[in-house]
Amino acid sequence: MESSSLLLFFLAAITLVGAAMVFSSYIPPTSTNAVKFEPYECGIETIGDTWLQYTVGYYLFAILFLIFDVETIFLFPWAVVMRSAGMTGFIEILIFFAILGLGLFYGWKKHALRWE
Amino acid sequence: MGFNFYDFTALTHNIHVGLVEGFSPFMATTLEWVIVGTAYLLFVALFGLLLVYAERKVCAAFQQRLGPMRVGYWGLLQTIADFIKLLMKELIMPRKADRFLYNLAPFIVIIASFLAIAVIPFAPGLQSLDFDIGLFYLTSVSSVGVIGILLAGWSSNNKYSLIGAMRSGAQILSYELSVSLSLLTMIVFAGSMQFSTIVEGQRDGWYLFTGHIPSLVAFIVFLIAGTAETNRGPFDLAEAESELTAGFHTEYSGIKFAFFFLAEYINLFIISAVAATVFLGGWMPLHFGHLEAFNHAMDVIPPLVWFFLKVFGVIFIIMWFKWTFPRLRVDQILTLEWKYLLPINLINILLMAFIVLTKFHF
Amino acid sequence: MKSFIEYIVSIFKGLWTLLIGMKVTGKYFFTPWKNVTQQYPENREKLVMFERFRGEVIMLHNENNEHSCNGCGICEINCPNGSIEIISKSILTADGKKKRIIDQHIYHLGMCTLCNLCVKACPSGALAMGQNFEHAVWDRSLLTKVLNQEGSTIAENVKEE
Amino acid sequence: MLNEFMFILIAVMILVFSVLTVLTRKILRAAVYMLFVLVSTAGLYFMLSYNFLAAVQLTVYAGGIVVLIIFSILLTSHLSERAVMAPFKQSLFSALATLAGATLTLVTILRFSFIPNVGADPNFNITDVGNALVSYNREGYALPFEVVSILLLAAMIGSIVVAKKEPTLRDKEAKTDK
Amino acid sequence: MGVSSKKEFEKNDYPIIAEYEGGGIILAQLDALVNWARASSLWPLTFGTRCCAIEMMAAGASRHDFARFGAEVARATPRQADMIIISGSINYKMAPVLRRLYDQMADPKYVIAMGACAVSGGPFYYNSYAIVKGADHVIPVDVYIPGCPPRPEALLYGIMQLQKKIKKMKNFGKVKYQEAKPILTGKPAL
Amino acid sequence: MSEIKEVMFNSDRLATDEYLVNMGPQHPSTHGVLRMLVKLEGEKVLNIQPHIGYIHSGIEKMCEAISYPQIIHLTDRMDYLSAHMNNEAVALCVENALQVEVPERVKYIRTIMDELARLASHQLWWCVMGMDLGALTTFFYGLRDREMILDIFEETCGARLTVNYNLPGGVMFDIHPNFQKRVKDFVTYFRTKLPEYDQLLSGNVIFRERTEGIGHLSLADAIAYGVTGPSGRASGFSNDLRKHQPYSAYPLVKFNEIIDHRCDTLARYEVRMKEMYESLSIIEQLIDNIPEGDYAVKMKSVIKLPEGEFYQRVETARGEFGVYIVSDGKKNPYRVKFRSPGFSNLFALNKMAKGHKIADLVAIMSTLDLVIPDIDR
Amino acid sequence: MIQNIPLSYFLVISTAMFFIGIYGFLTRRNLITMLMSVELILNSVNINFVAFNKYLFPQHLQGHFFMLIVIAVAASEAAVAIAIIINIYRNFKSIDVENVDEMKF
Ligand code: SF4
Ligand code: SF4
Ligand code: SF4
Repeated sequence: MESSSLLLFFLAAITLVGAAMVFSSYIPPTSTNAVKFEPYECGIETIGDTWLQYTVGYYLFAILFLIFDVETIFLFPWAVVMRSAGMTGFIEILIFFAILGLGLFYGWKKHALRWE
Repeated sequence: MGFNFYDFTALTHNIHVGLVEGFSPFMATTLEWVIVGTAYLLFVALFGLLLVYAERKVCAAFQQRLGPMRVGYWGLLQTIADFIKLLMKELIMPRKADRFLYNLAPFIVIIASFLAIAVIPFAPGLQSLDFDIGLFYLTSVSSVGVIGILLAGWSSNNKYSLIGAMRSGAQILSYELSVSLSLLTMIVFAGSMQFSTIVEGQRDGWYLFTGHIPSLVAFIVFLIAGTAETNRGPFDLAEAESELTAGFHTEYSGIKFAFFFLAEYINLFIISAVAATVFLGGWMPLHFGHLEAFNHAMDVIPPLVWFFLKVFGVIFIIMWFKWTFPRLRVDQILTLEWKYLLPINLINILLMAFIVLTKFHF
Repeated sequence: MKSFIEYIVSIFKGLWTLLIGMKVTGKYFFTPWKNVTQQYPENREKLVMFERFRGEVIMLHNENNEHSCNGCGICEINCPNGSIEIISKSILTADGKKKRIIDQHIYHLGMCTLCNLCVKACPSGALAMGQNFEHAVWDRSLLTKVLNQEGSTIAENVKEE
Repeated sequence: MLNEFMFILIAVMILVFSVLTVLTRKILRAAVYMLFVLVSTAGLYFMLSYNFLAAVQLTVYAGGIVVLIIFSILLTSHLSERAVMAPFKQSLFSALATLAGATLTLVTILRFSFIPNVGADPNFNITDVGNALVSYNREGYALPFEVVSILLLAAMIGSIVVAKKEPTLRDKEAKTDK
Repeated sequence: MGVSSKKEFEKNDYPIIAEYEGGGIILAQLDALVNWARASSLWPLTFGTRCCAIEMMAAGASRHDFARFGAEVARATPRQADMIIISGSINYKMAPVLRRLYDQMADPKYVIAMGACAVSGGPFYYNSYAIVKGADHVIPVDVYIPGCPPRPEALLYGIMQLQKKIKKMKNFGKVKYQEAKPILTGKPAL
Repeated sequence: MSEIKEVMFNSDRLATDEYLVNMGPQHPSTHGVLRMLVKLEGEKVLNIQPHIGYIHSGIEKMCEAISYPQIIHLTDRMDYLSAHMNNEAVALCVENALQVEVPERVKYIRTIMDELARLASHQLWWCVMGMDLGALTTFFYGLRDREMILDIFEETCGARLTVNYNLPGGVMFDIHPNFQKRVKDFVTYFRTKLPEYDQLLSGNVIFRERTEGIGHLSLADAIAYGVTGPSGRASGFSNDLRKHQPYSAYPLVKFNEIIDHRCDTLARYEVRMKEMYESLSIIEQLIDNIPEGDYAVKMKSVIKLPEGEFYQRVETARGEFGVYIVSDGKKNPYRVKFRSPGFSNLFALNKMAKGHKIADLVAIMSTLDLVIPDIDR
Repeated sequence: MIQNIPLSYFLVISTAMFFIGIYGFLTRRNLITMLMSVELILNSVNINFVAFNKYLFPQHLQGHFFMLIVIAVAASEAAVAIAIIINIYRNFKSIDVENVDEMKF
């Protein structure tokens, strides 16, 4: 019963974290003062908003990742049967990679792989 | 109930049968859950503590120091003291933080590592889940962990955290590709994703040795990508102390911080365990084709010991990386992945497929 | 093509330099007996300070509990940050003369920068640098010390002020 | 017993969190609720012992799409920012419309009795999936496999083109006169 | 020659914090456990201002290695640090920053004043217009380590004094851990 | 609050994607309490405003109230890594003013001590540089070797860091009998360790990637900002006072002034690494022929400088350090001004780091080798 | 198939999810949340595919592959959509549909 075992690990993790967090939020000493819950920034008040519209550079990698991730889900079943599939499998993957490699190459040439 | 240190199948089976016979089905399942859950919890907690201790000792040895010495014999109780202290430390909740997400983040990180650890085969019979898609399952559940990091960074309302979270988000995402692609190379070679089959397949020699150059390349790539995936140095720029103080967990204190810390070490264990299983034969003793005497001599060492020896070997190498190299810059990290590791990986898979095709392997 | 070859070469060169770095750290890892750590509280018995080490200012007393400070106050003047205060008192000597001698030689260890200027300046050589460094306390007031021990007197041969 | 329990748990989680996803005003929370929905769906697949699909669901949805969405939320929205909801009238109208649609569909579904194919319940494993993927006979999916690669290529090039676009004229204006 | 003073190594054993009164033996045991844990794992905040910071680094380096006390996990953020070693002078511009850092630390938190500057202003005691005359004017200090700079061993000794102090603290029972008030003793400020 | 306003006015505007981050006062990379207000766009540094004053202690003002030997105890605490050179500058200035000629032995001792202090400082710089770049082990190797120098200092001077060894007219004690042996041991030991430093860090591909071409400071800029010391020499600015205006025993030794024209972070790194070799060779040239003689000339117990203005500069590990004393003939100076190298070097940071990433800012800052109390006395 | 759980349960879940997604799509004003609603809709479709496959044609793999293709499409759609959304955000500093009306040029 594999799926129920998964629930088990789920529960184990939640118990561990939850119990420790509940324990830790009631037992240890606490104190408050005016600045304790302000954001920490090297001992100086933060200037301006703590929210940054952070560089766009990162999300392009997330997009590329997503696409390659989808690629891997097709590769996994392929990889398992590569031994038995023989030449067919090889040629298919060659085409698959060629097409995707094209995309990677395009991104490379377009400097999409360069973080700025 | 026979206890056999070389094969736990009988033991686990006996426990299962005993429970099923002795109790109603529901009770039996519950009891089994409690037993297995407790075992894993204990294992994770103790092994995490042990790893932290080992890391501190190993780094001390690299740096010609002694490391923790005064808490317990040779500092053995050091991490336990750390744990109790962290448990007894105040939890700070930044005022403007998003409470729900802020508290949720450690859960996600820990759950991801817990789900991943479920498929690791420790020894024959000591594996709770043996999916036919073992490796794929492992990469997929561990990919959820990054969400915890992103949430932690965003919800704590701190500039450093946000920068750190974005960095490590992009980094973990990118290197996940290399992890799965290098594992794919080995799946092509092994013809299976099931951990038990992979381990069995290495009875006559570990894949690292039998798989020619592609498996060596895959091993190196896996080590690099695995190091990056666990956010460890030289890829630790999410928590780059010299720039971002503590990165995404800057605002976390006490036990919540400890969970990020623990998750890092569980992930380290998982990565090393996978490397040990896929490339170094898991619990399979070192065998060479036809050297019967040698193989028998190797069989004397129990599989569990083999497994942990290999895991510690890989962990040691990863620690060695951390304590030797300078940190990479964020754009260099992404360049390394997208311009070096990814193309190498793709070509490597083709090479491996070709080798499998031509039966050019050992 | 050329850039492609460079690309390949750069991979191997990079890996090689990384290996060299790992060799250095590895060398130290596998020679743990060369560790340089001195375990402080454990090695306390054997711990030897260099003889010129400056740990604190002390006043030298001989076996008769006599010191040679005549209370001239030169050390107080020479101290750059006022760590020394001389409190003197008048006594009547045996021959009926009034004489000012040292009552308390107060020394603030918490402020002293261990610069050695007072020791160097003292005309009668009453002060010296002690080698104790274990001064940590819970309460700052304990760091203010009186250097002349209780009941100590001025040694005979010290020249008068 | 365990089965029912787990199924109900997962069903409740899916429904509750999908409702929360569309109702919450905090955008990042919506993404997190959606993550829960998707993970529960993966749990559903696990229950059906379609492990591969469950793992795919986790990899692509939870590990990929949600992360991407979170990334874009991090880029575009503020921590304390609240999503603007449609005016009440419009929400009411949409709610009624969806309710009507849902009722219609549910009635149709519940009135139809499916006869499950109980006899044959072979357990697929990944090898079968793989074999079907590489074979090009009638039961094979080699062609979709290659077509997917073209789809992915198109998506990749498309997003690179869009993302790498130079800042527009308006953007530059905004930079200078603000 | 060895360490000149013949003084007991175990000095400072005067009661500042009241002995455990009342409460069950279990609480006392728990207290001992928690105190042991806290004392054995003192993670410092990376904070150093002046020359003493260099000696603090030396204390962390291979020769002296305060990792032996479990104190090598220097945390850059006050949320995760247990103690703050004030190594160097604090001036009037820095004092609010120090206070803010201290305030932002999670309880329980400890402070070591390292070096003459942090104890009393040290070399800048007499004539300087800028330096706070002792860090305990800003935040409560647990252990004072004089010296300019104190040897790394002296810092280790100070850490041991702090450990001893922690082991005397009371956490359970009626009295909860309370933030210490600044004690101003010794030479008064100018 | 007022600070925020000031920033709002100073930075032309706060657009959505430009933001300000404080680095410091308490920040691991600033090696002290420097505060930098960094304006970033994404990870790109747009502007850096160093805010000093967090360690200001009024040393110059304090000097007006104390006597000359006591000043030395304060200069110890400015640039504590080159404490010995700082002290020597004051001592030389006073000696010049009084026209006292110190014995040869003193000159030799001072020069050897100078070079040892320079080595210790460069070692510390090296390990901190490695640590800033994330190679944590360098920190321990550097400090391990530095302990040997500190032992030498402690044996002879009595203290490890703030040695307070120079006095007007000489040094405080004669060298310890073990001194020469220890120094020679150290030189041979360190000559074997330096190549290891190179293998560990300098050759590393990650390190080179992170430093090459980063933080360019042209010769003109270096001169305009007054960037001296190794940082200036890496921009091709020949400014080694040991060559140009030799003092103590420097006229007697042969050594090269290391100049590099690449102007980037790697150049600054390599100049310092090569300077360590030069320092070793200087020490080797001097250590065997320390002449016999007094270790100090007898000075009056109260030193009074003649009326007038006196200036003396020396080369510390960070660059040119100058002491300017105005005396009105009393036992205290009328005014003292220090020209510290760190101050000028710091303000070139903005020029160098603009346009780079935050991580590069850290690297650039560590190659400048800043000691904050030196910047902000 | 799961014992004691009829197919219609799955269909009820997926229908509910589908219409929740529709509702979200209609009422949300924020492009990203609209995208999320679309993902919900696609996900509900997947559930149907899988459940039908399991209950009605357990010996075939059509459901599997339909789901895989849907996922691939969903991912590609999400990738391009996010790219467009961020581009819009960069140009308009807002991702509300109302404000995007002026996307004339
Ligand atoms: S210690 Fe020396 S200088 Fe000081 S008062 Fe006594 S005799 Fe005078
Ligand atoms: S050593 Fe220096 S600071 Fe200490 S008391 Fe003597 S003169 Fe004053
Ligand atoms: S006490 Fe002395 S060594 Fe320590 S910081 Fe102050 S001046 Fe420097």
